[in-house]
Amino acid sequence: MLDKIGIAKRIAQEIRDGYYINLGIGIPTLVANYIPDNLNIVLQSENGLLGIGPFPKEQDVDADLINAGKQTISMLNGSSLFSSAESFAMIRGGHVDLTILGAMEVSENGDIANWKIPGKMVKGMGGAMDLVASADNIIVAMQHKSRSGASKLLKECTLPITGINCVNKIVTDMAVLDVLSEGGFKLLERAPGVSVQEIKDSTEGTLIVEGEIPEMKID
Amino acid sequence: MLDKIGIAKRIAQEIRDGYYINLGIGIPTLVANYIPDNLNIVLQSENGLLGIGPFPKEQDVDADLINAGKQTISMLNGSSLFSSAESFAMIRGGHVDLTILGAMEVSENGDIANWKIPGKMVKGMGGAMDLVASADNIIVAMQHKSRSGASKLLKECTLPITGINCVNKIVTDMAVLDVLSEGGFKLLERAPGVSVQEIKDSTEGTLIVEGEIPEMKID
Amino acid sequence: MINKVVKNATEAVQDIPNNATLMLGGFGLCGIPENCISALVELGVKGLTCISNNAGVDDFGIGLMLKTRQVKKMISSYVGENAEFERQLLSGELEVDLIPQGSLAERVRAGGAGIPAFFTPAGYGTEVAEGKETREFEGKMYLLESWLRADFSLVKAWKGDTAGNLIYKGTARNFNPMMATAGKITVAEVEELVPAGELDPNQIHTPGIYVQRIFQGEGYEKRIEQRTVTP
Amino acid sequence: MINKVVKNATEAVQDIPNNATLMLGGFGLCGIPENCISALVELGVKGLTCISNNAGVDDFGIGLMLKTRQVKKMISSYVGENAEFERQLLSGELEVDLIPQGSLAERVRAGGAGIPAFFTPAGYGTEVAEGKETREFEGKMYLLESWLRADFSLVKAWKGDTAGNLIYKGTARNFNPMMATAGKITVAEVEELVPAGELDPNQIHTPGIYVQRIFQGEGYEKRIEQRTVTP
Repeated sequence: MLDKIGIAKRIAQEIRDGYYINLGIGIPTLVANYIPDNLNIVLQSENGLLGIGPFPKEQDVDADLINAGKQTISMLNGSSLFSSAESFAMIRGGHVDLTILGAMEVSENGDIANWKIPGKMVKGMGGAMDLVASADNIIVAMQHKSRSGASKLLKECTLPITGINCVNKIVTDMAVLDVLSEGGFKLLERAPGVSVQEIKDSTEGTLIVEGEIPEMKID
Repeated sequence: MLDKIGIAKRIAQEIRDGYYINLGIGIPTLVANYIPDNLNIVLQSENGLLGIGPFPKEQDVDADLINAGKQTISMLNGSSLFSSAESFAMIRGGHVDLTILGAMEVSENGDIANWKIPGKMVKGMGGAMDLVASADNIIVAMQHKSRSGASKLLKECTLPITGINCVNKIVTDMAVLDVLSEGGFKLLERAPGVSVQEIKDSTEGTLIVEGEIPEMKID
Repeated sequence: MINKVVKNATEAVQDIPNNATLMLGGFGLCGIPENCISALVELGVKGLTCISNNAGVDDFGIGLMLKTRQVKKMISSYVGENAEFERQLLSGELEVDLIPQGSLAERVRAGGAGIPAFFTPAGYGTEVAEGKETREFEGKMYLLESWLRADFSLVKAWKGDTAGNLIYKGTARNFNPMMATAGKITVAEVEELVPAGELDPNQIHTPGIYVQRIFQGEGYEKRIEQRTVTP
Repeated sequence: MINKVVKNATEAVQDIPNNATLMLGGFGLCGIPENCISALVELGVKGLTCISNNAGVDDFGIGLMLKTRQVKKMISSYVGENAEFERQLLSGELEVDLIPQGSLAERVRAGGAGIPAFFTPAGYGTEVAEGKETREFEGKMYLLESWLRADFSLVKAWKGDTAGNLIYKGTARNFNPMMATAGKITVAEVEELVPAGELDPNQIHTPGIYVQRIFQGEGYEKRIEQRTVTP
């Protein structure tokens, strides 16, 4: 089983040179720490920045420079600032190469639910609906099962959905899976020490297992 | 009868303090020369400038600074530059207070034709269709009659139209007229030396004459 | 150039009536019109509809106007940082209309740009699409969203000039430029107000045509929600 | 940051195939991609569809590509400065699609921004509206216009950096920023190319994400169509 850092490290392996990437809040944000140094990538913040840098030194903190999680940040050489309309034009127009976000549920046809739990206070979808409806390449970082042990990889989402037919790949604490365009979760890799049977038992949606399933390689 | 400068001078009287104004090519451009100095107005150029200044001195000519007529220009203090999309967002969004343009024909319901003559080479509408469809306050500068003596203020336009129900006021070499929302040209003023009868004879569309029609006052 | 300078926030917002629709710039507490919000609280207008990406926190930003029960309705994308908001929403005192952030930004831009409606993929297949026209373009589904406009837009910029031109700083730009275009009256508060001619025309973010009133604000707190640093 | 620098125009446009759809920035001869146009003439690709506000003059700008019969179709708002254009149009060698200038600008922006269609009032009641869906919003009539996108966009900026960020100068900005967003491959030629980090992030007109290739152009003529001066 992977911890959050393990999930982030595994997702980092999906990143290719030259990518522009939008990272959601939570595990996705951690991915930034594990991107190989030899790759030139640019992180997009939907509140209006390309080129997110590390958290600033205490003396450099600027209230006018935050990320979409409202954290103070820095900028890298080559950064650019723009309005929210321009930012979502960029997202909607398909200019961001990879979107990594968290989810409460994903269905076997790629629907995602990550914004609302009935009965709980609604906080709003923020930019999530725009991101999932627009991106061509979406990786979801999530736990395979809820705390009560229920699968979060489902035939159909039970929670209000954020977008349909949009998730391409899922990295959980147990496995890496592709979401096939014809439907179904195709098992690609197992987390260290996790068996295919355990993954089967933890996946409510259709799981497709073909041949030997290798164990993930995480440094 | 007014000459072109007379028409421009009369239109200048329609300008109010604080107006943002788009001036078309031809007589409208001349209007800028006769705006009273005590009025603060800003001229918009649809190729991306607010705050058109006079033609530059020879040594200040900059190929990167032109107006929509492709003439070299200067900028005034407080000018701003922007893209064509922003420029027409400004126009379409109704932020320009007054649009002054030329016309080949105007109909009594406010349709305007000024972009195309069948049988002649089509040059394109440029920004004219956006301007006439968007502006709330459109003044047309034109000759009352064609060279052959035919009225250009018509019941219906004969040329392909640029926009419908959009002209508010017309200043010609013979008269100032409002275009009524219910239809018809309401005569407001006569050019010096021109009689109401001459205007009637030169107007094919419905001319509405109520009471005494004063003569224009032009300096 | 037209001089648009007013004395302060009080003068700038004094004619905002009860039940007005306002747009307020900012993302979280970054780039919010602090002075105008204070003046609105002082003015005490009620029944406001506020279009703003967020709703402030309990004791700052739009949260201050929620505390005084001046807000009837919020139109936002994310309102999760505010306990008083939650209380009023659950008690039915407050209406809320949640809109995907990109659709919110684009609807406001459309309002300023004279575009009454446009198609976007955001929210297709979700409850956001309920009751909305949908259409396929090149094999993908979209829904029709309409423009948003306001009686007054309250924006915050870094620098401004007497002609109303604005320059924002950092990510404090966010929703301010679009909102500046979509208000019948747009009020801009700036950290530094300079005479027309001192800002480079090539570097203006919001052309003065969109701004009807401008003043130099004072006492900016610029609160930080998540102070994160590298040791 | 990603380094997007190519050597020159020849390298930048070498893979543009016959029958490609291109966008070319500029208004008149102001802000046109001079180096890329020369390289296209040299390359000799044919059957091009060119989306550009104007079509150049007889011996400059897109006029050079018309002379060599490389253009199959022009999509423009105004093409009146070009005798060779007129000749080819009348002889049926050239197709032309005339679009109101604001609709052209907005359709290109929509292409870059993932908006397949939007309503605009421009052209309602005219031949431009023929065959297009119309609709009333708040008592005014609008027509539905669709996005425009291109295989390659060729834009010209004043300054650029190795990450593809662009800054334009004066009214040479015009159509360049939107076109930069609407090309599958966007090539930017700049008068001055600097290392990433030298341009102020707050003053970038076109963020680098939109630009795939960039080079420092040479020998800019910057022809003036109407040299008007105050004596």
